[in-house]
Amino acid sequence: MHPEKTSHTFEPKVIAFVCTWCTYAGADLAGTSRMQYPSNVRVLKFPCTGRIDPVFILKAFQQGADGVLVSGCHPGDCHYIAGNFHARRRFAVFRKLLEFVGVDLNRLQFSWVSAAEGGKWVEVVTDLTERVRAMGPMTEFKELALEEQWSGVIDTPELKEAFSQI
Amino acid sequence: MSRIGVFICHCGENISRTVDVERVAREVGLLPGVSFSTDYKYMCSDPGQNLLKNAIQEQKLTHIVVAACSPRMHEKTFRKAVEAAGLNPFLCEMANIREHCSWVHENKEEATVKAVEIVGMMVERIKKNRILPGITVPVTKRSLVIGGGIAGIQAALDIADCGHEVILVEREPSIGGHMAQLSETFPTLDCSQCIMTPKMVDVANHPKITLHTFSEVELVEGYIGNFQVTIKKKARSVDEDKCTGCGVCMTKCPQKKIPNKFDQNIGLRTAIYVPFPQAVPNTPVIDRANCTWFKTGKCGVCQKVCGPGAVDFEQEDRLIVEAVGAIVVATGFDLYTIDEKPKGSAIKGYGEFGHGKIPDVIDGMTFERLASASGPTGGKILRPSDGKEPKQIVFIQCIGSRAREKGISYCSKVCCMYTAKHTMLYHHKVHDGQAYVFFMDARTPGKSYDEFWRRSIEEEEAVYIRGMVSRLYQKGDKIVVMGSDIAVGVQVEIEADMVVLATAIQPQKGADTLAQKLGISYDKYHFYSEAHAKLRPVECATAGIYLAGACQGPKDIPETVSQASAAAAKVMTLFSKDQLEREPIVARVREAGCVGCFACKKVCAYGAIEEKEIRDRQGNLIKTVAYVNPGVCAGCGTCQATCPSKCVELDGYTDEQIVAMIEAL
Amino acid sequence: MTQSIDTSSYSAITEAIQAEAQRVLGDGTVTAVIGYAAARRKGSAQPIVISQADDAARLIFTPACVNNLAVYLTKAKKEIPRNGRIGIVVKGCDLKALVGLMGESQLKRENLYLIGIPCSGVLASTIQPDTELTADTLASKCRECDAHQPTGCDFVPPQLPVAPELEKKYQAEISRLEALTPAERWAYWKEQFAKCIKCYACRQVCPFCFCEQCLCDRNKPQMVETTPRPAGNTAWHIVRAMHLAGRCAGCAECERVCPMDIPLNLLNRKMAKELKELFDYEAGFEVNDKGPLTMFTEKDDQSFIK
Amino acid sequence: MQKYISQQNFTALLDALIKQGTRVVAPKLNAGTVLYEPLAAAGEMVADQLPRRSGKEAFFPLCEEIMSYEKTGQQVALTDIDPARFPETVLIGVRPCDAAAIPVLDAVFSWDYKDEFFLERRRKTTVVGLACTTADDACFCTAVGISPAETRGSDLFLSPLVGGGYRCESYSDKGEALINSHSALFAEPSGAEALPLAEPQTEKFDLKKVKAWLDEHFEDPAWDSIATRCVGCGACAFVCPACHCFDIVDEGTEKKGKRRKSWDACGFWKFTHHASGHNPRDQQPKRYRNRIMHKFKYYDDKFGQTLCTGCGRCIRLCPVGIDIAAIVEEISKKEV
Repeated sequence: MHPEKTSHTFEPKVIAFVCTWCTYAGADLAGTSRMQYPSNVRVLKFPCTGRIDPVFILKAFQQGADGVLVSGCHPGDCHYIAGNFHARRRFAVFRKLLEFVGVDLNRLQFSWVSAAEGGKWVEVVTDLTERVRAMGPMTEFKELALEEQWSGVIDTPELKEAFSQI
Repeated sequence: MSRIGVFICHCGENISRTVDVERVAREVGLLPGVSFSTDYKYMCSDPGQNLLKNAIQEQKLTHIVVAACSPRMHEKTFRKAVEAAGLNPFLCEMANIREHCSWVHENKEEATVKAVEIVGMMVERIKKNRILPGITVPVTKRSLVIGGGIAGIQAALDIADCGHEVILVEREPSIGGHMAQLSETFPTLDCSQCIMTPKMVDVANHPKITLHTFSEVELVEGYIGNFQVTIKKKARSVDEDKCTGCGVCMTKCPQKKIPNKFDQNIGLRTAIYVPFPQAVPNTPVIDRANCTWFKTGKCGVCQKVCGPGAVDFEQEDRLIVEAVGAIVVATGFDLYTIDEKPKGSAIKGYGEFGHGKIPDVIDGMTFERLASASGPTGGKILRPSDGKEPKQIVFIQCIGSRAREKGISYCSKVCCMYTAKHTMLYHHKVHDGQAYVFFMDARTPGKSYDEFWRRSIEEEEAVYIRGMVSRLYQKGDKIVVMGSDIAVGVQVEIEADMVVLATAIQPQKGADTLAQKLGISYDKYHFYSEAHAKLRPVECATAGIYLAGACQGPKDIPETVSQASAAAAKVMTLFSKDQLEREPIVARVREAGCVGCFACKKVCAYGAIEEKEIRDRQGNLIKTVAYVNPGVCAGCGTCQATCPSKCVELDGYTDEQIVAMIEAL
Repeated sequence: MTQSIDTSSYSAITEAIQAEAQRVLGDGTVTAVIGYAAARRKGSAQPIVISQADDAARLIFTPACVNNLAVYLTKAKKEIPRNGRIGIVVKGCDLKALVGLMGESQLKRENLYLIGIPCSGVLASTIQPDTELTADTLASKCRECDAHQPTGCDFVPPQLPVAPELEKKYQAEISRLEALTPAERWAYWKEQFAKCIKCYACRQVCPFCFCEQCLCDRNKPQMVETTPRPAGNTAWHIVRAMHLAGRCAGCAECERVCPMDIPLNLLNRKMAKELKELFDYEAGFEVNDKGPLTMFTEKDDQSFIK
Repeated sequence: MQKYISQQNFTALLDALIKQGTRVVAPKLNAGTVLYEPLAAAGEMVADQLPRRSGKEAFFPLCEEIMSYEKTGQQVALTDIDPARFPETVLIGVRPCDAAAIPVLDAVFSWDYKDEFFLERRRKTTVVGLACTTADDACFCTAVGISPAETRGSDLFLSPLVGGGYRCESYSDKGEALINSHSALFAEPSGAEALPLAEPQTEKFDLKKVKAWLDEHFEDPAWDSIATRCVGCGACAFVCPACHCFDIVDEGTEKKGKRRKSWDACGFWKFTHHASGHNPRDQQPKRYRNRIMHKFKYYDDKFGQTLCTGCGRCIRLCPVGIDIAAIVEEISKKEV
């Protein structure tokens, strides 16, 4: 018997950028082992975390992601020698930038998940999904996306009405 | 306009149990660009693949998405099928709705919605997929081996025996390396030279091997299959072609008291010399720093006595260029110098053990020369100070090795075994002598190794004391060694006649400089880094360059020989085809936009990025841009994420493809 | 009472620059000198490229000489002739950009003749150039300048810069923002970015925005929306700050030229601060083979990674 | 019609307009910068500073949506923006240099294609000009034939008076209608003296002579010396009251998105970049030449007007100190 599925009012969108050699394989292992985790995550496969451009994270938030996960090989395990080391520096800096412009870093998770860590994949994905669910929708970028620049101001009643019509 | 075909696999019931595959097929069929969608029980089966192939033909499909298991499982299967139906294999992608969906979710509605989205993402992605033609790189079937020790010799012989030309470069006047210096070898006590010299002669006589001794690699250009190597042949002052190796010059040379490096400086040689009698080639070299002719302009005895007229004082360094397809690096090791702090090194010396100050404190390699039948003492163990036979001898292990506070944290791996061997050799030669060994642990993994070590204690009467030496000083003609025996918990003091230090193994001096020439990476000790510690232990990250022996890390002879043969096998694999074929997932530079900041080059771990000059028709330089060598690129894409203007793109993972997926969400 | 900044040495510096420019143009050391010249409005200055020794007399240095002229040596400015060695008048802050450009294969030291300025500071804004230099009108970057006296130049006038100790506005503002909640910071930047009109003045004056084609000008794929709306503006400024991380040496030209007064250099300085804390890296002091984001160490911080 | 309105009643007028649902756009402090923006209350108006951007955006916004699209299956749904829904607006406190640019824009947005986005806003907006009492040395309206009391482009014009309040003069039906709609707040003109007008320092240009030179000197070494230092940003065009180039882009995904119109600038490298990769204006001086040519020749050729009202914004805000007044003055001194 499966436990009763809890129903939620808010189902967050979680996007995971993962490397193909470790984390993608780890997620495959979670599947092969029939582990269960929330269905909110959508996985994008990259050859290496070194390929993951910070702009993708930004783009994901802009496209409505409520949480973003970036995951790759443990240090020293990179299939491409050092891609994850470069990624580690890049994201150490990028997350500080996002934090400074006001993104709550609880929505952005980084992890090392190896091909053997199906369980860790489940844990990371579940934690992030539940944390983001508790935080509620990521409204910041979505609001921006809805705003039109119109004579410099965006919140006049007329415009609000115009938006609702559009 | 793309005509995308989507195929949803049931995987028996593995997918269809939790994903409503028919609904997925129906819903993705409505996506813009999708002109055909269907579901099938087993897509990977022959009927499934035929369904795919027929649909491509009948529906004139241009792009294929197979929603099934993980691409790690069947991507190759479906790409092959697509190729068989006449499409470029890279116009097929898999959507993983099994491992990432049906197997990890129980709720059918949720799993189905997720499956639709996963397929939707791949549909958007594949619209941006491009035809990727396969990449071929021509291969020059000649190989360079750097280093003429046992590793280089073994690799060279294996490759040459397979029929490929080998250029073997050795820095010293003779090949042989450290193995030629050894007396006998563990665990069988074979005479090192007896097993080594035949191989050296094989090298010299092999029709496929070109030997350059007293030579160094000056410059390496090119890439896998296509290297150009510039080799500097240092001036030997003796014409190799004319010299017959008769040795008259050496007997007549008036400079006879030059310490011989081969004998760890305890034996002497002449200014015109071969390092040891069995040297290959048997052509002497003039040590210009010590030669009277070169110092004063007078003498010239060797030239006068040389019948063939081979002595040539005017000879100069020469550069030769060789084209090779693969490089085996086998530069070996050096011993940790304990009496001085190496320049520019963070590694601290071991002043407290008196090496360099107390003449009868020697290192293990010196002991090898003393024990060697062809050594300076003719195989007798005699003290360097007074030539007396030591009756009490102390061996101290882990000098340098495993000493984090001194800067080396690794284990040198061979010292436990060679010290055990030394105690045996000592006991064989000095029957009334007593050997003591201070050690931390005895590390003896290896076939017949532990038995060998035990024999040194049980049959050859070596006394092993577990503990480190705290102080060591000269007292009269004795050396007082003070240490602790932690097994018993007492202080030990031994008045020894001789002390032998098992000094750590380090990479050859200049290993870093050579690595920079080759474009390979090295660790903080300057040991060369293999591409993968477990799965690619003999390959460098830089394609076409392979590692053999102790240049990669401390190794004993059997391991070194194994790795050398493995490296040779890798070279032969590369040489087995005329063209190297590569998956076309490589980076490409959009030269029009490249501004030449070379951030890509800085992050490329493979040295795949080169600088390329763009010139106009008159030959004026317009700009210098990055160029990705497709033969070398491994396809990680770190360059693209680093390029600020995204002018380098990784085929198969372009920004367009990835953004299309993000936007599909 | 606002503290005035002593700029009495600037006229002597002007004379020294003129003499040196005349010399190096006259003897053929350089083919051109990039410097500042007076313009029509009272007290104003503008960049100028001169190639005749006689024109050296046009060069000046005043508190209105705000521009970082390094931008003219980048590949983005194809209009400046590139034959032979070029002389350039540089303040210490501008020099840092040149150092960075050398590290990024954009410039070679031997092709430059650096005329350094012992600079006590310049105006925050030249909307009204004829303004006395005081602690109030001084550019914020000058308040926390660590390069009043440029080093490694080919010529520097002998005058010594004065550098009064002033409150560090950028540091204070960064600390203030850091102390806010993410939502408050978002609100702050949202208001600021909403003002952006995508005139790209910040990009065009930046010595490090030398890309032939900016990522944000590309449309396949469109990484950043180009219209001046809150969404595209925010994305643009995040991307800009990220691309300059580890490269920007804080000349603050982006902020000075912003017609909408967006405190852009705050973002760059925040990044510089993080790079200093994370990797002990400071841009602009020496020509580095690799910047902090094109290298790594195995021991880099990963406390943020699960 | 000439009237007087006290400062107090002026505030009351704005509040009344806002209350009745009219969009009142006036100089207002926005995150530290004065811009023409819709007011939420009369007190927000900042009358004594020239706004950083011009008043043109009341009719020609920085960016606006003109259409949206959505694909479902094989269907594509297109939705147009209906200009009829643009709100009634009073643009108030407009400087003469900004107001004078409005008729200039009228010409270009209605000569061939009738741009309903511009024209509908124009129809629904009453422009209330405000005489200028201060000028800096970047101001040069008088040099291009406009005065600090220029009423061209204004439906109603305010002149600040010594001792407070404004003299109001209407120049159109819209201006009159505004007075009539709140007539109780206006009084008959008093004898109070107007505050002295600003006095820009630049001498009047001989625009005919300038054009004559431009007619003959498309190729001229002067362009290099003028604009080699131009860095190619759009600041000058974006703060200009008369520049009116725009770009149209589709933003969004393949499935769903919007078509938007936003300001463009001839200083940008991309402005004339062809799809082929060729760029006829391949160097910055050529792009800057276009700016001068358009303002003082092409626009004159087509519409008989000068595309510059001398507000001086581009001079103040140019990152590299390019001074259009100095350039035109220099050209006017050249031999034709």
